[in-house]
Parts: sequence; structure tokens; C-alpha cells
Amino acid sequence: MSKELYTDKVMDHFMNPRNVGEIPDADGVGQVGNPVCGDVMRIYLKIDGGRIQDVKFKTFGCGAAIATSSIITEMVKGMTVGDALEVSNRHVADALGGLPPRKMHCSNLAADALLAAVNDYRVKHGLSQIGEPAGHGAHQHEHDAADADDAEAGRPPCTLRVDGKCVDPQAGGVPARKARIAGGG
Amino acid sequence: MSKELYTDKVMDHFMNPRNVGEIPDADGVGQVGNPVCGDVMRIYLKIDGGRIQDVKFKTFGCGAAIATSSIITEMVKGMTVGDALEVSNRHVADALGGLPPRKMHCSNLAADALLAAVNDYRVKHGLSQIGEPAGHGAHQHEHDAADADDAEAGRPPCTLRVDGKCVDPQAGGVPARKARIAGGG
Amino acid sequence: MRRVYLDHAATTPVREEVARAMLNFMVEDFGNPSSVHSWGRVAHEAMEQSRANVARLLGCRPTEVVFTSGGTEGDNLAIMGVAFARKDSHNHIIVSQIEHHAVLHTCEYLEGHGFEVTYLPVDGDGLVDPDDVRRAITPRTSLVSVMHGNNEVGTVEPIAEIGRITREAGVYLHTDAVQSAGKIPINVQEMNVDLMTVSAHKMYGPKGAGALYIRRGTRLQPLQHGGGHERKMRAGTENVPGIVGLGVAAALAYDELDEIPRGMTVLRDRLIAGLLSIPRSRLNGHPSRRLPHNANVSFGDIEGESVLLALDMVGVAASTGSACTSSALTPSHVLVAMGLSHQEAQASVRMTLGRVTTAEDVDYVLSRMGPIVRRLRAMSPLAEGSLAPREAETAASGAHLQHAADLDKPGCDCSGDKGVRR
Amino acid sequence: MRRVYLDHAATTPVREEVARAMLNFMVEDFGNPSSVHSWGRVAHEAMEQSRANVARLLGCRPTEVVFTSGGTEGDNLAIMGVAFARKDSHNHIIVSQIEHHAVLHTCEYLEGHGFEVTYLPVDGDGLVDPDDVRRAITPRTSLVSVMHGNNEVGTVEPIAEIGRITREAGVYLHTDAVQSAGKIPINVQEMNVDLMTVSAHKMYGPKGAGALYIRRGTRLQPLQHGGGHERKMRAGTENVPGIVGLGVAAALAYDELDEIPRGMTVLRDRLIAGLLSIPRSRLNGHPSRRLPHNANVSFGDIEGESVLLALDMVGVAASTGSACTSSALTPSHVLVAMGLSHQEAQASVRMTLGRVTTAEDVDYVLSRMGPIVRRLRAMSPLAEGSLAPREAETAASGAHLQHAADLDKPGCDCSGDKGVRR
Ligand SMILES: Cc1ncc(COP(=O)(O)O)c(C=O)c1O
Ligand SMILES: Cc1ncc(COP(=O)(O)O)c(C=O)c1O
Ligand code: FES
Ligand code: FES
Repeated sequence: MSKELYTDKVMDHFMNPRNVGEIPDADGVGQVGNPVCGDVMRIYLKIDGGRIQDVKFKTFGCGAAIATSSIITEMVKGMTVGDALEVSNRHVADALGGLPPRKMHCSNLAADALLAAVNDYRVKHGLSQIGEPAGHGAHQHEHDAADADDAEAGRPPCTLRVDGKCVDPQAGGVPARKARIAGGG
Repeated sequence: MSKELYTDKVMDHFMNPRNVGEIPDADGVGQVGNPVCGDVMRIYLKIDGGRIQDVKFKTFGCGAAIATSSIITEMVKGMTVGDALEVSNRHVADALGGLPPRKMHCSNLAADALLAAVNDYRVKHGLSQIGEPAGHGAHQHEHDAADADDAEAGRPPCTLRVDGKCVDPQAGGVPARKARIAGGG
Repeated sequence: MRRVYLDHAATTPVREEVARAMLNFMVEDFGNPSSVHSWGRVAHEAMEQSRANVARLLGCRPTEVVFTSGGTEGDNLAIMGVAFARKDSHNHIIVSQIEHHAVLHTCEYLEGHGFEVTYLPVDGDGLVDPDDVRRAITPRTSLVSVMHGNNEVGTVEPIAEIGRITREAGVYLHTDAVQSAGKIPINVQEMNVDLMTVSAHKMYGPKGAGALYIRRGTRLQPLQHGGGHERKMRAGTENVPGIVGLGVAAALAYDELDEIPRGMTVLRDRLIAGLLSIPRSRLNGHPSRRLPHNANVSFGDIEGESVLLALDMVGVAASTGSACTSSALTPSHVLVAMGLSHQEAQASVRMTLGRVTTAEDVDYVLSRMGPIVRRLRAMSPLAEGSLAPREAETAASGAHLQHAADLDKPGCDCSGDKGVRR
Repeated sequence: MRRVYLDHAATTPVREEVARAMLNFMVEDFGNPSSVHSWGRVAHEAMEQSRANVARLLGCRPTEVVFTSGGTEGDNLAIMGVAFARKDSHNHIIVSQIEHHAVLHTCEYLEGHGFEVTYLPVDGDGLVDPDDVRRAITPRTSLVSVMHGNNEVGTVEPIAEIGRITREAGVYLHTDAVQSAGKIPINVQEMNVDLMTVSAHKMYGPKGAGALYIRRGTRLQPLQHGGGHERKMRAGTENVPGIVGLGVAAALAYDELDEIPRGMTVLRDRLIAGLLSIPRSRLNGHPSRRLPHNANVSFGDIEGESVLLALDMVGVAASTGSACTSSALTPSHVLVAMGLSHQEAQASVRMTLGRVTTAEDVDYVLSRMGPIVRRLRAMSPLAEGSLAPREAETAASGAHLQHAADLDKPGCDCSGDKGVRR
């Protein structure tokens, strides 16, 4: 796959997204804004016996955001809540046959929304909130291959980064403007 | 005539120059280097009764230099010395059907060489040397039409000049390098 | 599948007549115009013929036209050229907030090099108020730059009026006419401008060629050094085929300026009316002071890239904002300056018509647009009737805010994440 | 009349294959590579294919190739880009005296902006001594720039050796490979360079396109601001047809690198031998370390433009020095640096062969050259046997010296007086 192109699988999930919609009596609802671009995703969970019985989503976002939203709902349906939180943005991207490097950040939306929905469920059940989902911190720093070299050379301004800057919140790479949009989303 | 092109008359005088050669027993010989480009012209005069009986030239220079050398010899042959000195570089250019603005400076070579030859003749005859030939000062400042505007605007660096600089010695426009080459010519 | 290209503001196809002329100067009359031999002379003459054609389109003298590699270089040369040439006495520049990035990022660069820049606001239709220009001018102002026709929303600015103000104040005026050239009349005299940028590939000429009008007597520092080409304003072997293409395109545009745009306006209005018949849509840009080929509409609650992608699946080419910002993460700076919310801005779709666009093309696009908007709205968490999330649920994104302070000022996001080719 | 083009160092015809590919991306696949729709994707893919082709020719990674508008821009971007990016810690640049004006005039510009430039001498054959590079490097040196093949005299410089020195010293090395690319093997790894400039129109590609190799990790400040094209190193809508043309030209050049230059060297040597059989002639440039297409000969006592004009009258295209300096008044800075007197330099004629040059072409030129030289010598006041003028007779020109001090430093004289089209 050319690194600039969406796979057929992405386009399939974009054109025919699975599990779009709402669950009126959801056990957990999570909505997040993507700190990079301001796009928004909401996830509804129906949880029974620690297992995700049903899941639906709504997404305001790019093609990759819609496709990752769609596929993550397919992936976690039927999983235990614990296993679902192990699903990282990288897993989601892999399941789609890969995402262009510049769209890797879009896959965070799905993992973050899932976490938010689970936390909503946990709060309702008197449990403590959980931090970052598994793999989030480790995997989110999804720059393309050029970055390894950039680091060697002391991060020169001329080499390709994801959108010319680090997009990992851990690394301080999120534009305030974007984060604000997202927060207000 | 496009301002970038040599006229047919120039090309005729370049390909078939008149009066090329030397006069071994010349009454006056003048050689000058063109201060702009370093090209060199030598003129031989045979003078009798204050009249130019014969004239020959040799030129190391561009097509315009050769053509102007050729035509000035045609023009002054038979003239009185006084009349010959009235022949300006502009007259020479006009006689050739015009020169491209950028080649106007080439016509100075012919007028200057003629003056040098006349002065050589005058020194030999105990006469004082003469300064600039007629029209030299007034006419040599041969910039193209753009210059009028340049002057209005206080000589901005972006507008066309002859070779990007003033070529009139009176205006201080001669590159030292060039002048030195010419002097050493 | 029908294919409809409605992205003529991003770039246009090269016209056959233009391509044919260029081909000759690539394969046959391929000389270097600086050469003194006959190959060089032929190339040089062709270049000067083009200069005359461009001069006719702009209403200036051929000697006032400098060929460039395109609109971006023209904007850079105009702004940096004047700024650096006058920097000893003047360090202030005025531009509008809705300029193209070629202007805005050049200004940002200048801000890092001792210049002050005033970014003028626009009203809700995208218009600059000439009085704002007047008020912003100081004794240290060297240049005002306000674009003629905006590339995103199509609003046409009151350049002649601004020009009267800059003339009076003795300040240079540059206008970016990349979008307006060939579409509405332009004339540097009537518009009172000292510098004007045009680009060939926006008017059926080739990419990689453009021109900058520099009023005689205007002081500029060149950007690129080398041979003394283009009156020492632009070093480098001249792109003769590109220049010839620009010249032919300019001549054709000039000759057809009366016919084409008229029919285009009718089609554009049909397109706009159709798009506005979709619920919760709004037109961006001025309703009447508008480029004849531009329609820009925002749809509530849906996001731009997904609309483009869905349109692409049915063979329709459109963009969000400019070609450049359509691949950017940030919402259009133009729409934000016009007062749209970030989400309104993110939901804008620009469709720009061309010479060959037909009524059938427009109707085809309209027939597809409604269902696409409905489908995406059904998916949107922002659309009416969707269950609103509670405050706490947005915590995950709020958490990111704490890192925001570490950031570099974000640069141009062109070619950024949002733009992806599938 | 037979027409023989021997000015391939000035520019080359665009090959049919190249022109055909370009035509498609002008008329059919005309999209803007920044656009997200299918038109844009096709253009983008073509551009990346070209990048891969250029990378193969240069021996680098595609991500290290930035497309430019030509060799002049490449040289400017490399030199100003590094100079300004490192200016806080480094303010010294080293170049040779025989660089192209695109390098030299950029350095002059930098000298006016707080930089120091060392201009390295060359020997009589035009070779830079690597030891001179070593000695010139200081702790404040940011960049060395030495061209690969000289455009006027064809001498090929010892870049790999210079590269070993710059590597050791931790200084960037740029080489201008505009003339050598496609004619002799180039490889950025083997040559130890960090930046390399190439230009399409010198290798049967189009004018207005070129590339700069930027080794990954090299810090550069862009020249042109705007959209984030070319990894933010070069804003502006990409010249897709030009880039495609460059890519096809690069691929063809790479594939044919073994065949063409061999036959060309044989023809070149036949041309050189014929020219040197004319009395009082001398070869300029290195006899063996020389570009395969370059012949450069000086003829005593005659002047360059008049030779070119006479050659032009018999259908032959040649130049004095470079295309650029052939229209300049100043004698070639390259020949002067090599120790030629001003008049020897003024009397040089450069003939550069191309892919389609034949033995008949060479013989035709040689048959015309002798008579032309004889005719012009008969007219020259400098030729042997001519009556020498006395000292006093040069007074008229000496008088001009007094004005010399008022002068600005003369800039590039390209497109200056000497160059005239008839
Ligand atoms: C208004 C405006 N200015 C400048 C440019 C840049 O021109 P170019 O694409 O020729 O670099 C564009 C288009 O990209 C534009 O629309
Ligand atoms: C050695 C060299 N460098 C740079 C250039 C400039 O390249 P371009 O003509 O593409 O601007 C040339 C040719 O003009 C050249 O011969
Ligand atoms: S660009 Fe926002 S999620 Fe993809
Ligand atoms: S260039 Fe020297 S006389 Fe014409």
C-alpha cells in the first residue's frame, strides 16, 4: 500500500460503517475530541457480566475516523471490558490493513472514546477511573519512518513529521487550539 | 526592429566590413579600448589639406563594434577633420539602422578611436589635443526608454539599465576592471 | 461512472492550444533565451511575445512583467522583495487575515526578522474594510497586501478603493490576483496597485509558471540570485515552455473575458441554490461580490474530509477550503476570520467551476450531495436528536490540554494529517 | 543550410518520451497533488514516481529529494538554506572561484548579510585542490560548495575527496551537479555530499524543473513560504508536468549512462583535435578529467561574440563561456580564475555536444571554423604583424579610469550588453 492511500478495507468501513447509532439505555457513554484535529467520536456500550454485549458509535470526523470507529466496534463486541481496553490504536489500524502515517492519529479517537465509555460505566458503578488504554502511550507516537533519522540528527526542521510536529500528547505535541476545539466539542 | 536584434545593415557591415586594414604611413593613428567591455579599435587616418583622404580600421570586438567601425570609416572618408569630429556615436548607430539599446556603448568605440587618431595627428603637427568628440557627452548616455522612469523614481535597482549600470563615463558608470583592461589593451 | 471536476480553484487542465504551443518550445524551438545564436533568439522572441500577452491581461507595460515559477513565488517576491528593499526606513506590513498562505507564511517569516505585520479583519462576507487599511498605515508601513479574489470563499475585495488610500499614503499595494485573473477584469492602473501576482495553472496554463507585475520604479530585492535574467529580478534559466503557455493562456483569457464568466455565473448560482436547498446549510463568502466560479457552502454537523471522500466515491472532485487547506488539520483560517465557528468551518465544501462544466455536471453533483449529507449526519454525534454526552465524558480530551503549553506555534498544516489520498 | 546545435551545456531539447509524459499531466491527469480526490491522487503518485527516479539517478532515498524550479533555485536553496539555518553558530562559507553565478551571486548576497565567504582558487586546468578546502575550514564554517562538472570548461572536480575532508570536519558539502548529471555517474553516497543540485533542462528534460538532494537530517531554511509542499522545504503548487518530465529524463539518463557518453567522448575529441589544429589556439579545462560533451578553445587575438555571430551565420550554435556569460560583457570568471589573460578569456568558444550530434556535424563545424578565425584575425588590431599603437594613443581610454572609483560593485552581467540577438 502506498503510504498516502487508504486501503480498500478503510473505504469499505467508511462507506458501510458497522454499528452506527446510539444505545438509549447504554451502560456507558464516552465522547472524546481528537486533540490533533478536533474531530469527535462518541461510543455507547451495553455491558453485562463484565462483557460488552452491544456497542454503537457516532463520529464527526475524517474517513479514517469513521473507519476506525466502525472497526473498533466490531472488534470489541463480545469482549470482556478488560480485553477491550487492551485494544490499542495500533491494533485498530492493523485491522484496517494499515493507515497512512499521517492518519495514525485518527485511530486514537476510537481507543480514547472506548476508554471514556468504560470510565463512564465504572463511575456509575462506583469504580475508580482508568488512565490511558493499553498501548496508547506506547503506540500513539506514530510518526513515519523518517522520524528515527530525525532523532539521530537532533530533530531538524526540514524532515517529515506527522504534520510537521509531534502529535503525541505525552511528548507535548498537541496544538492548544486543537485541544480546545476538542474540549469544547 | 525588435530592440534585441541587429539590423540587416549591421550584419552586412559585420560580414563585409569596409576599409579593414592598416595605413603604413598614416598621419594619425588612434587606438582605444571600450571602457565598458574592454574591446579594442584602432583607426588609421590619411589627412591632406585638413581633409580625411583615407581611413582604415582594425577591431577586436563584438559584431556591433565591427559594424560601427566599418560604417564610421565610410562616413568620414572625404570629410574635413572638423566635420568628422561632429560624427557622434548616435549618428553611427543611426546609420546602421539602429543598435539594440544594450549595444549602444559599442558605438562609442568608433567615435573615441577617431578622436584618438585626430589627436595623434594634431600632436604630430604641434596642435593641442581635443577633448571629447561632439555629441559624445550628450549622446553617449544611451540607456533605453526605461531609464527616464528610473530617474523619476530615484534609480531603483530593479529596472533595466544598460547592463544594469550607467555606462556613461561622465556619470561615473564605468567599471574599474573594464577600464583597466581597456587601458592595458 | 460520471466524473465531474469541480476543483478549478485548485488547478485547471491545460488547454489544448496552450499545450500545443508549449510542446513546440520543448521539442523544436528549445533554445535558451540567453543564448546569442538563432535557437536562443527564437526562444527569446517567444518569451517577449508572452510578456506582451500577460501585460495586456494585466493592463501594464511588458517591461513591468517578471516571470516567476508560480503564484507562491510571486507573492513571496512581492512581499519579501519590498520588505527587504525598504527595511532600513520601513518595517511595517499590512495584510488581510484571509490571504493565501503564500502571503501569510511569508509575513510570519518576516515577523521573525524584525518586521511588524498587521493582519486586517474581514466582515462576515469576507470583505476587508478600506477604512481599516487607512487606520493601520503608519509612517513605517512599506506595503499593503490584500488579495483580489479569495481562493476559498470567492469574495472580491475593494482593491481600487484600497489603492486610492495607499497611493495617498505613499505606500506600495500588492494584490494576489491568482484566482481572479482570467475570471473577472483586472487592470493594474484602474486598481491602483503596484504589484500583482498571477499564476498560469489557475487559468488553463501550466503549473510552474506565473508572473509578477512590478510597477516601474518599484524597489524590490530579488529572492533568487544568479544570472541576470528577468532584469535581475529573478535569476535562473527562463522556463520558456511554461512562459509561452502562460502567454497563450493569458491571451485566451483576455479574449474570452466577456463570454465565459457570464455562463459560468449562471451555473454557479444553480449550484449554490441546489446546495442551499439542503437543510442546515449556509453560503460562505459574499453573495454578489464573488468570483464567477466559486460556490462554498457549510453543512451543519458534518466534517469536510468525509464529504470529499464520499463525493470522490461518486466521481466528484471538490475541496474544503483551498487545495492546500483541504489537506490540513486546521479549519480554514479564512472561514474562522469570517466568524464561523470551528465546526462550521470544518464542515465547508468548496466547489469551483471551469470552462467545460455543464448544467448536467451541476445536476449530477446536486443529486449526490443530499444523500451524502444525510448519511454523514446520521453518523454524527453533533447532529440534532443525538444523545448529548455528559460533561465528564469529555475528560479524556480535556486531559490533553495540559500539554498544550509546550507547543511550537503550529506552522502551515498543508499536506498535514487530514489530507490523505486513498 | 545545415544547422548544428553545439550548445547543449546551455540547454537541451526535451526528448520525445519526456514531452509525451508531460503532455498527459497537462491535459489529462492535470490534478493538484495536494487535492484529496482522484485527480489529486493521480498527480501525487506521478510526482512520487518521479522522486523515486531522481533518487535512483542520485543514489539517495526518495524522501531526500526536493523538487525545485531549476538549478538556480537549487543552488540558492542549498546555500542560503544552510547559511541561514546555521547562522547563529556559523558564518563562514567556502566555494570555488569557478562556481556558476547561481552560487557566486548567492554568496555575494550573503556577504552583504554578515557572512564571510572564502573563494578557493583553481589551477590552470580548473581543478580545486582538496588541501585548499582543508586549510580554509574554520570552526565557523557551515558549508563548502564545489561544483561537480564545470559548465564552461568541463573540468570535473574531486568531490569525493573534498567530501572526505568536510565529513571529517563536520561541515556540510554541496555540489552543483547540473552539468554532470546524466553525463557521468553521480552518487551522493560515494561523493560524500550532503546537498546536490540538478536541473532537468540540461539533461533532455524541461526548463523550470530541478531537484535538490538534501541528506536526511540536514538543517535548511526554506526560501519560499506558503503551503507545506515538499516537506515544507519548497512552498508552491508542484509543477507536476515538469516534475514528471524530470523523472522520465532522469530514468532515461540513468539507463543510458553507459552507452551515450562513450560515443560522445570520441566525437568531442575529434572536435577538440580539429579546433586545436587552428594556429594559436588552446584547450581550456582539464584534458582528461572532463565532461564528455565539452570542448572549450581560445583563439588568440579574436573576440568571442564575433565568432559566435559568424558561426550563427553558417547555422552553428555555440557559446562563449556559459550561456549566461556569453551575453555578458565581463570575460569569463572561470577562465580568469584559471589564469588566462582577459583577452584570452574573451576569445574562448565553448562547443557542447548532445545525444544526437554526429561526426558530420563535427566535421561541418570544423570546416567553417578555420575561415572564420582567419577572417576575424585579419581584422584584429591585436594580431601579429599589426602596427602597434603608441602609448599616447590609448589616452582616451585611460581618461575613463578616473571615474572608476564611483562605481558600485558590478553585479552579474548576464543579459548585459555583449549579448544581443540579431
Ligand atoms: C489566491 C492564491 N494565491 C496564491 C496561490 C499559490 O499559487 P501557486 O499554486 O501557483 O503557487 C494560490 C493557489 O494555490 C491561490 O489560490
Ligand atoms: C553548473 C550550473 N549550475 C547552475 C545552473 C543554473 O541552472 P538553471 O538554468 O536550471 O537555473 C547552470 C545552468 O544554467 C549550470 O550550468
Ligand atoms: S483527521 Fe480528525 S480523526 Fe482523522
Ligand atoms: S561589446 Fe565591446 S564593443 Fe560591443
